[in-house]
Amino acid sequence: MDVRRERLGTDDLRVRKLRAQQLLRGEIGDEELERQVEERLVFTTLEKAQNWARKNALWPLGYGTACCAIEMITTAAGPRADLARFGAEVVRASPRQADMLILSGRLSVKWALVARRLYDQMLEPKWVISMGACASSAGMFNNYALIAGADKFLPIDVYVPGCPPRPEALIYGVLKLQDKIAKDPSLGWRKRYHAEGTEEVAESAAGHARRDQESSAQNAGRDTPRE
Amino acid sequence: MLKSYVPALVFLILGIGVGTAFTLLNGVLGPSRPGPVKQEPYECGLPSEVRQSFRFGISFYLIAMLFILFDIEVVFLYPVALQLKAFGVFALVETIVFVVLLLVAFVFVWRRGALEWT
Amino acid sequence: MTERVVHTELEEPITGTALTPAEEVEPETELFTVNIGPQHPATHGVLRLFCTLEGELVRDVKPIIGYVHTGIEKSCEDHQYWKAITFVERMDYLAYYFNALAFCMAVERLLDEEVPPRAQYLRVAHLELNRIASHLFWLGTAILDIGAISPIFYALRDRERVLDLFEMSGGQRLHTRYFQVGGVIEDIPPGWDREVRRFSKEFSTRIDQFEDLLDGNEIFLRRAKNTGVVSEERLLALGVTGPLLRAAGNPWDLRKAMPYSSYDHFDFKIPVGTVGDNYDRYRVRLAELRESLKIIEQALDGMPEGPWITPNRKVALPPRHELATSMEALIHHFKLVTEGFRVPPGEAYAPIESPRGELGCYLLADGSAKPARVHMRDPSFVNLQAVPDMARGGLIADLITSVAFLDPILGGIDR
Amino acid sequence: MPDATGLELIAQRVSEQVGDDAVAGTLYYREQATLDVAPGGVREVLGYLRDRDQEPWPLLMSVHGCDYLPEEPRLGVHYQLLSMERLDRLGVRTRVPVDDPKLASVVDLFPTADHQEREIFDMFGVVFEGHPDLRRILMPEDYEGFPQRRDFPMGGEPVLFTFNEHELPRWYD
Repeated sequence: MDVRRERLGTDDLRVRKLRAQQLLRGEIGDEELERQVEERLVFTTLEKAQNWARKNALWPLGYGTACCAIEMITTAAGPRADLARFGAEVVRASPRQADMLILSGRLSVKWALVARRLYDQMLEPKWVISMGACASSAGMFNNYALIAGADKFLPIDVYVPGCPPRPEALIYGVLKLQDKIAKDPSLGWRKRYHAEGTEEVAESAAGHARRDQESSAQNAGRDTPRE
Repeated sequence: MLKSYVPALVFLILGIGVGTAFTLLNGVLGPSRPGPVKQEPYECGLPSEVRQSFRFGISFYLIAMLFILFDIEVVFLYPVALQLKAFGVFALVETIVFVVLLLVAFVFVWRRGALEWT
Repeated sequence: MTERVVHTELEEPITGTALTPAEEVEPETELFTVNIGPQHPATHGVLRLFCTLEGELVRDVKPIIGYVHTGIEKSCEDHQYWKAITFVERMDYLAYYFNALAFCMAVERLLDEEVPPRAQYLRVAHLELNRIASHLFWLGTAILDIGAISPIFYALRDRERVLDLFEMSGGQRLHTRYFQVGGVIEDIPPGWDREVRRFSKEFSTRIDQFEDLLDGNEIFLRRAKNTGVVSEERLLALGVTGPLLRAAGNPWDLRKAMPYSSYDHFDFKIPVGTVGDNYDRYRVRLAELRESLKIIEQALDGMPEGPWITPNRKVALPPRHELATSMEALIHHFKLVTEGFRVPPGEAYAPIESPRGELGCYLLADGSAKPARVHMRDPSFVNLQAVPDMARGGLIADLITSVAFLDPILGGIDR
Repeated sequence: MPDATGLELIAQRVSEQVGDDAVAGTLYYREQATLDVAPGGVREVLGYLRDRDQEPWPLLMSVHGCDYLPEEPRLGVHYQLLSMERLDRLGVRTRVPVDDPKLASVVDLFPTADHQEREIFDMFGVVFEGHPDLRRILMPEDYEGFPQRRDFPMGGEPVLFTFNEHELPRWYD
């Protein structure tokens, strides 16, 4: 996959205003005309429009176990760093109405079943942000009581480091998730390094072989074909 | 004669159209991955033992009926309120009678204690 | 059918919670058991209330906890003393300074270490700021449970200012690890007390705004007044301490009763309620905000000069610049950093007054550099036993209000 | 804090009233008074201290469990008593062997001990007879073993670094 880097042709304002007048008066040639029209019109497909709508209306589940939940609430309802600017401030209490699960807090042995059940009962399409060191790995509590990392039983899309992460870090995580939802080409490296969300391991015995074949087949987005 | 009903017809069609669009669009666009757990009732993250054959208390039913009763009353007041100038004093008197009648019902219900909860 | 999941607990109802079957008790409606369960917006964390309801009336509540048990006390046994402070701070994650202080006081008592006066004043200032931040977060979420959404925005706005002060002195918003055994890690930056004075001047008007916002609201008064009333004797028998006990009329506050960390130098009053209902708990906490402001200002005015940590090099790290010159400082530094200080064997119990009640750290030392046992008497863990008394016989809405005004922190409960 | 002599007086009164074998010793360390009591007599001693003693201790603030691993009997249970009038605290300590960790529950004397005794049962395996509802409180109901005993392994996973990456299974599997 070769990566071409070229500017998007964004000349400054005056040039574009001049081009617009020429376009209307029909003074510019066909090649230039072609580029102007392409720049003006937004060509999109249904999938791009759908992803654009989904990424700007992420409804997080009102989920919070420990200290990261305090920072998440400060991010969602706080004055300074505010998820409302990115469309994610509608915190829904029931998984039926939420499509983003921010795993804010520790995943204890007793809690893992409940967390997995919440994830299963969320409606499609759904995404998971593992917020904080305790959710991503057991953090500093590497002992009998915690499950070391939510990706042992949940497919995770974005990991936010920190203990607890600052509100700005959580917002950056949400932005990264939005890029991922929009299948932003800049996230192509995830496919090259097989770093997409840890997919559901297929129940079949030949897990290993099947997983490699399955992970290369699916695209960078979330629609992993699970049986 | 039919022409004066066209706005109402358009309104009706649009309403039904938008309603069905939203319900069906969801099924078409959203990826659907049915799972066994997804069908079970959600009870705060735990397997729930909610039995369908559960007998609700009578007070729930009473409150629901009273609400519908007085809600419909408000629905009837609304068009009258909009066109009160056009209908003139006659409509005003008529609505006052209508409200008083329902007020009697309200006082009866209140005194019988149907509104208290325990 | 996939093979049986190990945790059978979740399939059948939990043993011991098998309540009298509906047939025996013949109320006019069937008893309905529901989980106001671990994932619920009104349980302030992962608390599960196993409720037996008769229509809207709560017949019995059984709090079930343990969903965020992180074995912090076991992890503390695996780390050196001053590394365990980081673990201890994450128990009650709204009052992290208090956890750190309880642990440090227990260690200092075993070491028989004397904390310099400036460190004590610094600790008091940070403790009271943390009490304000904790009460503000409670105010926001408790009133959110009753149904008013705007107070949480105002409360979090003021809480952000307090977190800025923590960030200025401790470097981080939460879990600042600012308290060290023997004092505090670093002196406060020069502009800190000016910032705190500016905050306290502004904040005293904010408290009046909160009161106007809530005391005139009929719905709030109706929901909070004489709901969740528990008598003072029952509270004392249940070991409840903190704002709940003071709301019932008993002025027991460890800062006044058994002063520690130079709290006796400050004069402040202890707000006490009369009836002991949810409204009194709200009034007591709001008055405590004002008292904390007074303490902070007195602490800043009377801040003595001098070392901010104990000069005893066996316990406290020597300042950096000394490492370049003196050999002893290098040896002390090396010994502390690699192996940590050894505490003579013994036991200590250091109780302090946290925003939720008496927070005591029981420490067992076996002479090595790692604590043999750290156990926290967490106020929410003990106060939670009062929930069945508050809720029995009331409506579900009153149960939710009572749990909200109890201010449980599940990190502290499950440790 | 009852000073050393006060503690001795308490111990003497308790041994007179409750019985000589009840008091196993007193400890006064860093101005904290602790009364050692034999496991069998805990309930009587606490009942006596609460009701019949001339200086009553009406409140039980907290119950702590701990594990003195090298020493026998291993499991220790501490009761922190508080008297608000005299602004005084007293610790009552008992030592219970691991093979039959039996203690009489004090829930009817002090209702606050309900959850705290359940936590000690959950974490150390000390069985409190007479407790209304002795179940695990923090760990899952069907968890085997008592995690906070000192011989229980710390658990958790080996932390992954570059030097031990190869011994561990392929983490990105």
